[in-house]
Amino acid sequence: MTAPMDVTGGDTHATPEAVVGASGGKAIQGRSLGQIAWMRLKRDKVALTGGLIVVFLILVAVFAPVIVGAFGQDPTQFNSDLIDSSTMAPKTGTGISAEHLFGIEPVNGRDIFSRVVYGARISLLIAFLATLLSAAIGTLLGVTAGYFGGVVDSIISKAMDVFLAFPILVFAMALAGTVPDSAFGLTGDALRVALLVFIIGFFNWPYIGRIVRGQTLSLREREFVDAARSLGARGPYIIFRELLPNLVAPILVYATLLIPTNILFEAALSFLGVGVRPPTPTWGGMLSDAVRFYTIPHFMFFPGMAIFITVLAFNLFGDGLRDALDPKAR
Amino acid sequence: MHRRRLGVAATGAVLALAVAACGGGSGSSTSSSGGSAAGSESKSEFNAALTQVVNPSDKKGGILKLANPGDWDSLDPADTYYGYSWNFIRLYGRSLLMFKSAVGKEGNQLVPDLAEDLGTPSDDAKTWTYRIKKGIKFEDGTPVTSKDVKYAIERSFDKEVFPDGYTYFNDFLDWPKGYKGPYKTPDINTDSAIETPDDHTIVFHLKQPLSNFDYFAQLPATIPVPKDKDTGAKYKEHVISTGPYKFEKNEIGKGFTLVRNDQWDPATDPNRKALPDGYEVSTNVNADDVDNRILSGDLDVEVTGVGVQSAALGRVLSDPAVKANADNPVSTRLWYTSVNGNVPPLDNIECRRAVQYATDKVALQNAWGGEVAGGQIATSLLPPAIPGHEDFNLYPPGPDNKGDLEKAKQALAACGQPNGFETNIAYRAERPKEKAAAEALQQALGRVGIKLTLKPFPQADYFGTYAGNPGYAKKNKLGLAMNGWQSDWPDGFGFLQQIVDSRVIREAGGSSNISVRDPEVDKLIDQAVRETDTNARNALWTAIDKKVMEDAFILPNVWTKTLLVRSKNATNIFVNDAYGMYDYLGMGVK
Amino acid sequence: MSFLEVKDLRIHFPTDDGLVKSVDGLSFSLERGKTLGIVGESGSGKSVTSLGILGLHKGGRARISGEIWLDGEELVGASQEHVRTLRGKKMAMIFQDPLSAMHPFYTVGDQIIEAYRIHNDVSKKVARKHAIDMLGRVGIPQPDRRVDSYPHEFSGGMRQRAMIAMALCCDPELLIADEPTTALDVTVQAQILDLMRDLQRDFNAALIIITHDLGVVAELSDDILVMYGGKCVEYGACEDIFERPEHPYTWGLLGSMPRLDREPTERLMPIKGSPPSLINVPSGCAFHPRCAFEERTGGLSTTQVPELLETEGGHLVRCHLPRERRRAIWENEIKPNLEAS
Amino acid sequence: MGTYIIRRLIWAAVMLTIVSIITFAIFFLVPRLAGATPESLASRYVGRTATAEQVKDAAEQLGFNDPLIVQYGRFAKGIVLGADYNYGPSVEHCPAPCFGYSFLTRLPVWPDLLDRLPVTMSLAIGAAVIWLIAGVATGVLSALKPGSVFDRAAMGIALAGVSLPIFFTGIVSLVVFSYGHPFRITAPGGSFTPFSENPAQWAYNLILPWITLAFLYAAGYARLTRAGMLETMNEDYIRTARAKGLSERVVVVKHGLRGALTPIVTIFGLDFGLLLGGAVLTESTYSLPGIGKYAIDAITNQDLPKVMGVTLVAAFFVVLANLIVDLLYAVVDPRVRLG
Repeated sequence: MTAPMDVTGGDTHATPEAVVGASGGKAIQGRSLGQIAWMRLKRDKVALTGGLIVVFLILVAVFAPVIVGAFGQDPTQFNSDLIDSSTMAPKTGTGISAEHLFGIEPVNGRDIFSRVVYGARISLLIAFLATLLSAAIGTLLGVTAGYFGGVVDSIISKAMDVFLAFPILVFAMALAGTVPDSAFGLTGDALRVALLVFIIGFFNWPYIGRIVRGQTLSLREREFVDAARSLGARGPYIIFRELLPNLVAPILVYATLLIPTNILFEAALSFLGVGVRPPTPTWGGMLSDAVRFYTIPHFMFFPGMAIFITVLAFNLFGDGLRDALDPKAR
Repeated sequence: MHRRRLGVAATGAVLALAVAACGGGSGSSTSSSGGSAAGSESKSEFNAALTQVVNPSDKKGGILKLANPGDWDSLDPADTYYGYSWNFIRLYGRSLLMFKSAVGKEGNQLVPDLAEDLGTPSDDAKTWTYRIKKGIKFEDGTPVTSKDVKYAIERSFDKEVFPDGYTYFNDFLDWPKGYKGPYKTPDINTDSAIETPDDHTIVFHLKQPLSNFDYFAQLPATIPVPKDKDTGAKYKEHVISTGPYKFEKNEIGKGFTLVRNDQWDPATDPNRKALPDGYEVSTNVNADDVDNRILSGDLDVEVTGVGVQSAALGRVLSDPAVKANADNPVSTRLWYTSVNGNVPPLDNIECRRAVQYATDKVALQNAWGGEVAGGQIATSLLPPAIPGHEDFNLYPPGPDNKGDLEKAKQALAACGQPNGFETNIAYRAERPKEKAAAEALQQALGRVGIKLTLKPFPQADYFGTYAGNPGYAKKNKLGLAMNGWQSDWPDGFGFLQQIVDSRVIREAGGSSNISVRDPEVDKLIDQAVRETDTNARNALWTAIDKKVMEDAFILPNVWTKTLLVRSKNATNIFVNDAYGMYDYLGMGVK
Repeated sequence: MSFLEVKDLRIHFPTDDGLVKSVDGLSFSLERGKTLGIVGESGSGKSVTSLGILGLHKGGRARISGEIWLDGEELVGASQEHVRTLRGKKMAMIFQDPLSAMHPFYTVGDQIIEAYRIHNDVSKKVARKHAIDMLGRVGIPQPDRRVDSYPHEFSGGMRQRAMIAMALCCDPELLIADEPTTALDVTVQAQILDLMRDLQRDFNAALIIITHDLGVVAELSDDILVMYGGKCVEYGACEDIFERPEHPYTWGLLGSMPRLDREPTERLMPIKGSPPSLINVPSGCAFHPRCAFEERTGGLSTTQVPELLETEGGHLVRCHLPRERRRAIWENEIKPNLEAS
Repeated sequence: MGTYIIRRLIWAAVMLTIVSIITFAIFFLVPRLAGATPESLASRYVGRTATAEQVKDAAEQLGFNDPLIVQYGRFAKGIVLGADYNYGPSVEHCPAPCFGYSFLTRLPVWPDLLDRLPVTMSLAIGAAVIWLIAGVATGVLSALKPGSVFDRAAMGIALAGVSLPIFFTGIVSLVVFSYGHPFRITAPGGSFTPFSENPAQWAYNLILPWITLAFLYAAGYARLTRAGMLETMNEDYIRTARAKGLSERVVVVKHGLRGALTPIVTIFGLDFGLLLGGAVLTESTYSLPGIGKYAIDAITNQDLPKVMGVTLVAAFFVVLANLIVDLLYAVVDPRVRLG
């Protein structure tokens, strides 16, 4: 399901030597890595499906107001009339109707569909930005460590060790829970998003950092870098012109695979009550509300499935991308 | 049997029933005490335990199983400040006076426990004397003397060691200057506050007249503590019992077990039946699981008495057979929203009134859990069960109870904010219902242009650092703050003093009153405290209630109602109004 | 019947791109105590053949047909399980790169002991002693100490000796050596070849040596089989192949073999082009696109697949060129160049 | 080897010190940034009802007026040497390692942590056994027949496994298998029976969290194992093993899996170390009184001593796991040299 079974990698038995050399040799000539990757990706139906879902979700997030507007339900609008005032459950059990596609929340009768749609915004926004931050810090420090080596490398590597030793979730919770409500000129959702992006991104950079460092170390020993160096190229030139272009593929792959992790991370923080502040809808926050109402299962079903599908889609796509860009990588 | 009980509880029952009816429950006094031989086989009905003893029995033996979804705040009598804990503490501790173990309103009655009788006040009500019964012993056989009671109150003075408790004794007794409790200032003579002329007499000296000191004398801090066994903050690990049960095993954070205390002499104690052979209490148990286990008969009592969780609500209410085994009492707890007059534009009374008018009480009630598990919509402060309560509504919320937007807009115009204003609402992050209530207010006030921003704060620091800290609240524009208060005992003083007296507000934070600042109210309180005539005193509490509502410093949300499910295995189940939950002293095992 | 008889062996692999005919109709036979050299470029099918004999394609995706008779037993149709019991015991294999062919995480001793104990019901102790013996026999100094070393702690030559010890530990009657010296230093190569010759004599086993290096087989082989594109193109006794080769491909191999006895100024005569695709096998003679004498067949080689025909006593050649012309080309055009010194 | 371990241990100690300094600084600074004063911090220790004077005394006594470095020094000293605490009637010595006293329960943190550790360990060990067996077995089987129906199904489930938030699966599992069912598969949390007391009850209480947690992790291990096996099964030494006449089972397990073990061991060590530091979400979902739940409670109550204790214990396990993984490397792969 995940990896396209390519001819050589998938064979458990001795493979005739000829196959690779003879059939593949000509085909590869004259194609850029991107073209090859795209060719491989096109063949990987599963990854493509994941990619399409990702695109769909991004569109949903971007056009959330339009989508929700079309159905006429504001995500924070109460519908107390639809709630049974003694059991707090929707009067019809779920409240699912043409107006409320996913039903309504117990207690206040808010429309679950529009909350799930709006939840995609927070979820994706934070996951993307946090990933970007991780990738930026990770690349910068990873390349620095890998390229300069020596003391620089050992300091950065040890820093990564320290970061990885932190119980991140505990720490993130503690930080997100104690930061005041206005800081750095930001308030409200903007501050919370910035804070979560910072926390998630900041604690995750060593994952990318390690990979970039490793790749840099091996690239540094390669001939073309030696060639550039022997031609008198300086550090920055080598880093930006020789190393970074070759690091794009692994960074892209691991950044893509970090996104679902970050989505789960954000969901967990929201679930634990330290995410973006209510009433702004988040999937994790909805789940945490829904826990108290487990006897009204549609309430937890929709946000739960939203998280699941989103994370799965990113994982599928990221896996496909990895296989396409670097079939040998695990 | 039922009839006799009902006769005794008659006065209380009327009020309790009225309350139940308000909540929309099908409360009914018609008990089918028909032909069935064993009383315990009588047909159960919804709300039956509000007015009668369900499954009455005198059978001894069995173990009662209780669970607490959270941690017990403390088992130390000096350091526990939860109603359920005061209900439960009577099993292992005897205070000077106690609330009677009886159904409904009768449970509000103070009866002597350690003391031979209620307190004897001096003429100016500044000195109160109690005589202590002879023959009462600690679990190790040592006789209890007045000195043990005095020591217990002295140690409760030290708030660094016992931070969770109340400060009534600290505030009202005439302590010598510089006194810091027996640990830090062991040599200071405290006779100016408490005298023990002999082993069986204890005399309290107050700084000011106090007409209802007997309520102080029922506080757990008067439960005697033997000085040589006191381990300070660690005493909660093994409290020395004076009641019918003592600790066998106590693992803080997990639970404890009580077994019979053979040094307890029933002859000295007309109040306790002591039916079970022991109690098994587990703490930190998943709340939903507690509900399910009570419903399945696996567990007897959810000890905190907060009622079933939202998830089980539907199950209990929709199944008539289950509902017939449930009770829906109103407690003396008010959930409310503090409206901080220090935060502009709420310094203008018209703006505060606009908040009152614009509130959607139905949405609020839903947020707190609805008309059964949430509460009864409150229009004033004093809960119906507390003397002095009067039905009045200064801000009629329209015919559908969803707010009077016209009046709200008029008030806004009068305030000079015709288009509304922006402010923040604080709530405790860990409390989903406070969050829901804050969201409901946000929605409701938004209709008239009052824009609220939600500000969750950790509950541990809610009063000390954030919402309850006047400086912080003002600086961060916490115009509204979710709050709640349960009466320490069922009278106006116990309910109102801590939440409307502006003199309890501390600039360092920590007080429950975070919005009411009205010198007139303070004056009325002083008057009420001195008033020895009960009716006149209650009238004063009513006046205070009205004044605060006029000031619109408090937006009452609901008076809490809880949906309690009776244990399948327990006998003598009834709700004691003093605690607003099942009385743990009476309960036995089938 | 010979000890080993391979008849019309075909090993084909279906792939996404088409059917790969790695071995396509190969036949040969071998007696105990004799050595067969199989020579060819990468991808000619020689390694596939050896793995096929050992039955290592069974259970995979390979389609195998034909017959392999070992000591009177047919292996192609035999059960996988039965062939497994013969592997290591009756027939054993020495692989090209002993570093990758030995498990890096187990000691050399353990790997020999494991091989021995599958086929011999002996205690670990006995097996260990045997392993030390074997290591000693293949010329590893201090075998009782080295038995506990890991492969990466050995030098290349020592590793190959250990590999040989592992292959020989169960006294196999058929030994297949797949490029046994390719990964080794030249000086070590000779030692290993000597060792194998000696051991073959001691064990009286049938030996198949697979190599791309004619020099290796020249020293050891009784018979030589030249493979190209999955087919045998020439087969004969060692001296036939070296003295009277008749296939243009064999000529090419001989021409591209560096020899010490040649003038340093003289150039090698490499074969042009690269090995054929086994999926889209060139029509006619698979070698024709690379053959310098292709036009001399009058276009036959581009259209018809040549038969493998006997030219004289046991010497088989697969070529469209008439025999006389082949002899003439060898004598007049090739041989003088090779022996120009 | 000996010097290597000593060097690593020293580094581990340094790392823990750094972690503790950062943690302490953050928890020292963040509340102050949020507007807390020494008094408001002290008020947590003395309760809401204390007078201003009492609060001030407490702040002084607890040293909240001291600079950060002094406070940290006191904390660090407590861990190394122990500290004295005033219980009221008596001053008691809190022996090293003393992480201070919770202001909420007024009990020392260290015994609490020791008390919670068996829960987290039981959870982690049980789940690890399940996920290792299930994940590795699935990965191996998938790798043997790549592209087969089994492989595709297994990898699909595996990907679903890593994509499901545990707080969602946890609740669903409780609703489906536990809450209010007559035959509950497990006690839905809050209850933990030590293994030594009653192994059957121990397992019964933990089976659902084990499976949920294992499902999450097994997925990753299946994918990891599959990838590793695909690679090793193409190695020359696998061909050698087959050529020796080894049965396929021995070839796969003894030679193939053994060769693919290194990354599994690495990841396992780190996962397990992280898990011992508190399976925060799992424990909170199932109300298991382990380190993770303790952490959440501590943070909820802003109980700094507890937070410090939890963070350090968690970091300790990660550091320890790192060290063990590196030592294991040498055991798993004899080519690796420590130094």
